Amino acid sequence: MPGLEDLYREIILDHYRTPRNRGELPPPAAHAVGHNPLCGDEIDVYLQVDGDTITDVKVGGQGCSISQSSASMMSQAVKGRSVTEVRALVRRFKGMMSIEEELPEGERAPEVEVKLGDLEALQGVVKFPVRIKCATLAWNTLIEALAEATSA
Amino acid sequence: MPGLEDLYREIILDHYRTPRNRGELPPPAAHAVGHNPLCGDEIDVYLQVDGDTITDVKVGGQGCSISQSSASMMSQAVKGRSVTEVRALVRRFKGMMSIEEELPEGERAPEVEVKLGDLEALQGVVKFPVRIKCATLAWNTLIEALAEATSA
Amino acid sequence: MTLDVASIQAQFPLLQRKINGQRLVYLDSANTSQKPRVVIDAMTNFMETSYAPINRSAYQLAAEATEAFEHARKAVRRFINAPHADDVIFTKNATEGLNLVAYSWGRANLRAGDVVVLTQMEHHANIVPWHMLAAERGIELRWVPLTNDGQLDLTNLSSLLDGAKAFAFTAMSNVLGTITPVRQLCDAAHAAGALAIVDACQYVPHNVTDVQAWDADFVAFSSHKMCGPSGIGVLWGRQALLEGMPPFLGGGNMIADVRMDGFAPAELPAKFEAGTPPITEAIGLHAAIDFLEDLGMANVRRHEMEIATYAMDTLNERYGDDICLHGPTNVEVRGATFSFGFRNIHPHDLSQVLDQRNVCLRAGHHCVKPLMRLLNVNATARASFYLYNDQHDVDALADALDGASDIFGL
Amino acid sequence: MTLDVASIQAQFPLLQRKINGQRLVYLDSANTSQKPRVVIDAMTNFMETSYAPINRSAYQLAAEATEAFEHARKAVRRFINAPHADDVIFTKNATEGLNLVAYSWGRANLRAGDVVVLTQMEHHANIVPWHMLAAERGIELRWVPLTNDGQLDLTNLSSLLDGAKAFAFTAMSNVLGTITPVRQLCDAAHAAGALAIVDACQYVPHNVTDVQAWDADFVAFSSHKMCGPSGIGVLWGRQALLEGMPPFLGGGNMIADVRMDGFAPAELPAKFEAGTPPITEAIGLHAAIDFLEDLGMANVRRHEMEIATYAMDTLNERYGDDICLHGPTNVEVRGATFSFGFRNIHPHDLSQVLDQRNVCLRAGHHCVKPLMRLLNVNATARASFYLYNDQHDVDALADALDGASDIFGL
Ligand SMILES: Cc1ncc(COP(=O)(O)O)c(C=O)c1O
Ligand SMILES: Cc1ncc(COP(=O)(O)O)c(C=O)c1O
Repeated sequence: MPGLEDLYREIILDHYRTPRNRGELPPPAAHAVGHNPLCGDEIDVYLQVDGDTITDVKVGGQGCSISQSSASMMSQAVKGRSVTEVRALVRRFKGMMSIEEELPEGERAPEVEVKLGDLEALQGVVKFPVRIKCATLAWNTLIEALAEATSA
Repeated sequence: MPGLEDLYREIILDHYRTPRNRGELPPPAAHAVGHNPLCGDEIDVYLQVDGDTITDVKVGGQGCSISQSSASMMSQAVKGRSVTEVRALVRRFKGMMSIEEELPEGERAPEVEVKLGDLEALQGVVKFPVRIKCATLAWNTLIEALAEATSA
Repeated sequence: MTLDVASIQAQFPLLQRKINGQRLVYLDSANTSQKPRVVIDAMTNFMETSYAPINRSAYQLAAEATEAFEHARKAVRRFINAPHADDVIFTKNATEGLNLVAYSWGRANLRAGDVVVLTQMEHHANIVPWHMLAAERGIELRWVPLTNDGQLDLTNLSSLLDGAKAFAFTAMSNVLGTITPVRQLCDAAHAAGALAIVDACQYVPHNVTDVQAWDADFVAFSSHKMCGPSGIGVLWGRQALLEGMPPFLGGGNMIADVRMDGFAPAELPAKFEAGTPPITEAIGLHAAIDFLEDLGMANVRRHEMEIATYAMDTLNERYGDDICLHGPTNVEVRGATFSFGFRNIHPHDLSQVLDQRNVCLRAGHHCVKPLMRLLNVNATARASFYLYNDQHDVDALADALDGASDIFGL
Repeated sequence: MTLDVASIQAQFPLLQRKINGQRLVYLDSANTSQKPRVVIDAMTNFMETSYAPINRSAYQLAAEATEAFEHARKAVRRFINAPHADDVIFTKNATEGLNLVAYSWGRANLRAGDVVVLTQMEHHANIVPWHMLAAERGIELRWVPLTNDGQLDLTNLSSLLDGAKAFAFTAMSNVLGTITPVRQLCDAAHAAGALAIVDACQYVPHNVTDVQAWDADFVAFSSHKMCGPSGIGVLWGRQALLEGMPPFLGGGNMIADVRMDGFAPAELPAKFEAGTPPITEAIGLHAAIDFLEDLGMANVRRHEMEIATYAMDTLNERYGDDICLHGPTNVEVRGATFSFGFRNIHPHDLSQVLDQRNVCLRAGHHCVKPLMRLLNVNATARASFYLYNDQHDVDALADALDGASDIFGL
C-alpha cells in the first residue's frame, strides 16, 4: 500500500486550506452542481464564458481535501483559457486519473498541447482508487457547466 | 434411502391402473380443482352432499401414480360418510403425511374415530417428502369441494 | 469428444459424491448447474481474506473488494461482448432481470392497447411479468406459435409484430432444447419498431454469446445455470435505453441524492442495483466465467452437440416408439436438453424410479405451463446435459429407463 | 466482558488477516459484517455435497436440498419468533423486502392523498421506495422529527399518524445508533389504523428479535449484516396481509398456474419468491443464525452495551470537544454504532488516515442523506462495533485518531 505522503502532497493541503476562486458568479454565468454519491460531497462550478474564452470561474460546495484541492487547482488552470484548451485539459487530467474519455463515434480528440502544472500533484490519487471520484468531481461538474455555457 | 417397494405398494398400483369413482357430477354437486404447482398435476373433485352425508363423489384430472391412487382411495373412503367423519379422516390422513392441521384459535378437533383402511398403504410416501404433495393433492381439493358444498 | 469430460468431472466436488455406492448421474443442469472447485474456492477465499462492503467505504479492504466486484462486471461484459461494463446490471437471478424490464421500461412505455409479443415456448419468467402488466395496463399479448418439431413458426412473424412495442423471447427453450434464431428475431423486432428482449438463461451457459452480434436490446441470464453461484444474475441492456428508464428498486447505492421531498437516481449501473449487492456471488460468477472461458464456449457448444446426437441415437435405437423426445432433431438448432415421454409412465414416477439408480432429472412442467398445454401433457421428464456429462451418462439414463418399465408392469 | 471476544475473533478468518504486519481493526459492521468459519464452511460443504435445485425436482438430492432450504426458513422463523415459517420470505436483501412492501402492498392499497409516515433517521432503503410511490401515486409523506440527542421526537406522533395508512421506521439507526421503541411505535400505528413496517436491518444482528412481541406487520432485514452471506435477506409479514397482497416479481415458483391468458399465484412463501432463490446463501444464513444463537443474542446485546460505554468514555476522555459523537449517550437506547466528527477533518480524509493503521471505518452519508442535512454535515465518519470487537479495537481507533491530526497540521 502506498504511503499517505503520495496522496497528501503539500501543495494539495495548501489548496485545501486556502482554496482559490471560491465564491459564486451571478447569471448569465453558467452553473452546475456535482454530487459524489459515495461520500455526499457537493461541488458548484460557476463559469463565465466570453466568446471562446473562459473569463471567470468560481467554485462552491464542500468536500474532502482531495475534492476541494482538485477544484481549487482546476479553477486556476481553466481561467483565461479557451474552451478547446479546457476540454483538452479535462482529457489530460482524466487520463492521469486513468479514466478513458469516450469520444462520440468517428470523432478524434483535437491535438492541443496543455500542461497540467500544479495539477500533477494529484497524480498520487490514482494509487487510491476510491479517491479518484473525489479528484474528478470538480472536473465532471466543469464539463456540465461548460455544456451549459456553450449551448446557450 | 428407502426402497421403492415402500412407495409403490401393490394396492397403490392397483388403484392407479384401475381408478375408482372416476368421472364428473353435474351441478348442484360441488366441484373443486386442485393444482400441484410442482409437477403440473391437476385433480377435479365432485361432491354430492345430502344433509350431512356425502352421497356421491367423483374424481377427474390426471397425475402420477401417487396422486391418482390417493384420489381413488380417497373417493372410496369418503363415499357414504358424514361430513364430520370426512373432516376427521382428512385430519388423520394428513397426520399420517406428517402435516399438522392448523385449527382456528380456540377450536379443538372433534374426537371422531375413523379408520384409514386401504389408505394406510400410502404411509410409505412420508419417506419421500417430495411425493407428499402428490398424495395430499386430492385431499386438499376435497376440503375445498367440501367448503363449497357446505356453504351453499 | 471435444472436451475431456473425465478431467472436468474431477473438478466438480459434488459429482464425486456416491449414493448407495453408485456415482451420481446429474442430468438436471437446465434447472441449475453444479459448481466447479474453482468457483467454490474463489468464494471461500474471498470470504476468508477479502470480504468487505462495495462502493461505500474508502479503506483499502473495501477498495479492493469494490475492485474485485467491478472486475466481475468486466468479466461479464467480455463474456457476452457487451459494449460497456456499466450496462451490465447484477440482479438476483434472470427472473428479476426480466421483471426489471417489465416494471421499469414497461411501465414507462406501455399503455392500454400496446402489444408485446412472446413465443409459445417462453418460461414463466418471461410470461408472468407481462401478464401482470397486461392486467395492470391492459396491454395485449401475442404469441409466436411453434412448428411440429418444436421450433418457432415464423410464417406470420411480421403480422404478429405489426404495431408491437416489444418482442420478448427465449434464446433457447428449457423444455424443447430449441435454439431460436436470435439475430433474425431481433432484426424482425427492430423492423417493426419493437424492442428485442432476450431470455438467454439457457443460452449463455452453453454457447458463445455476443449481444452486439445479436443486436439485442435487453439480455437476461442467471449465474447458477453457468457453473456460478446462486443468488446472482445479469441483465444487460442497451445503454441509451437503461439511461432513459426510471429506477426499479429504490434504496442505497442507486441514488445520487435523496431529500425529504424526492430523490435523484445514480448513474449506471448503480441506478439499478439498490441495496447491498450479491458481493461474494459476483466473485463466484467471475470464477465461473474464467472456468468457462478456459474450456472455450465454442468447445462447450461442440461437446453438447456431440452429446445431443449420441443421446438421440441411443434413446431412439433402444426404445423406438416407446420414447417420445420433444423438440428438434437437428442438433444445429438444439442444445442437449431433452424433454420426453416414456411408455405412458408419469414423469414423476419415472423420475422417482430413475433416482433409485442415481439418475437425477426433472419431472414436471418446467415452468412452461402454456407449452405443456400445447404438447398436450401435464408434465414431461427432462434430461439436460452439460459440460460435465458424457456418453456414460446417456447410457446410464438409457439403462435406468429399462428398470422403470418393470415396476409399473407395462 | 460478556463475550469471549478472543475466541470469537479466532472463528473469523478475515480478522486474522494482517496488512503490513498489523492486525485489521474492522469497525464497519453496520455496513456489512464479516463471516465466521462455520458460515463459510456450511456454504462450501453444501456446494460440494448437496447443491441441487429447490422445489422443482423430485430426486433425492433435490429433495434434500429443498429440505435444507426450508430448514433455513424455519431457523429464521425461530430466530425472530415469527408465528409461521411460510410468512418468512427470502429476498435478495432488506432493500428488496422494503420495495416488495411498497410495490405490492403499497400499490394495492394506497391512493392519491394517502399518508405514509417515516422518520427523519430512515435509511434510503426505507425512503426511496416511498418517494417512488409518492411520485407515481401522489401519496403524502410525513416525517417524525428527532430530538437533539438523536432519538425520535414522539411529541406529535399521534397527529402525524392521524389518517396514515402506514408507518415505516427503523428499529435502529445505522448512523446514530439509536434504538427506537418499536413496540410503542407499532401500537401507535395500529391505534391510528396504520400498518407498522419495521426496517430491522440494524436491529436483528444485535438484539433478541421478537416480531410478535413487537406486534409488527412487516419486518425486513439482511443476512450480510448478521454474520451471514451476501445475496439474501428476509421479509417477514403478517400472514393475512401477505395473503391479501398481489405478487411482486413474476416467474417460476411463484405461480399455481399459468395460461396464455393469465396466471394464478402460488401459496406463501412461494408467491413472493419468483425464480431460483439464493440457495447456498440460505444455507449460509442458517449457519449464521445457529452461530448467533449459540452465543445468545442477549449476550451479544450486553456485549455491545459494554463496548458502547467503553467507546464513549474513551473517546470523550481523550478528545473532549475535539470529537463530536452523534446519537444518544444512554446505552439503553443505543447500539454500538457511532457517527462522529473529529477536529474539522473531513471524514473521507479521516478514514484514509485511519486506514493507514488498518482501522476500517466508513466515511460518507451512510445512505441517510436527509438525516445528514439535519445534522448539517455532508458526511460523518462511522465506527460500528460488533460481537468480534472489543476494547482493544476502541483503543486502536482512539490511537489512530491521534495520527490524523498530524497530517492536516490541525
Ligand atoms: C437501517 C438500514 N436499512 C436498510 C439497509 C439496507 O440493507 P441492504 O443494503 O442489505 O438491502 C441498511 C444497510 O445498508 C440499513 O442500515
Ligand atoms: C428459459 C429460462 N428463463 C428464465 C429462467 C429463470 O431463471 P431463474 O430462476 O434463475 O431466475 C429459467 C430457469 O429456470 C429458464 O430456463
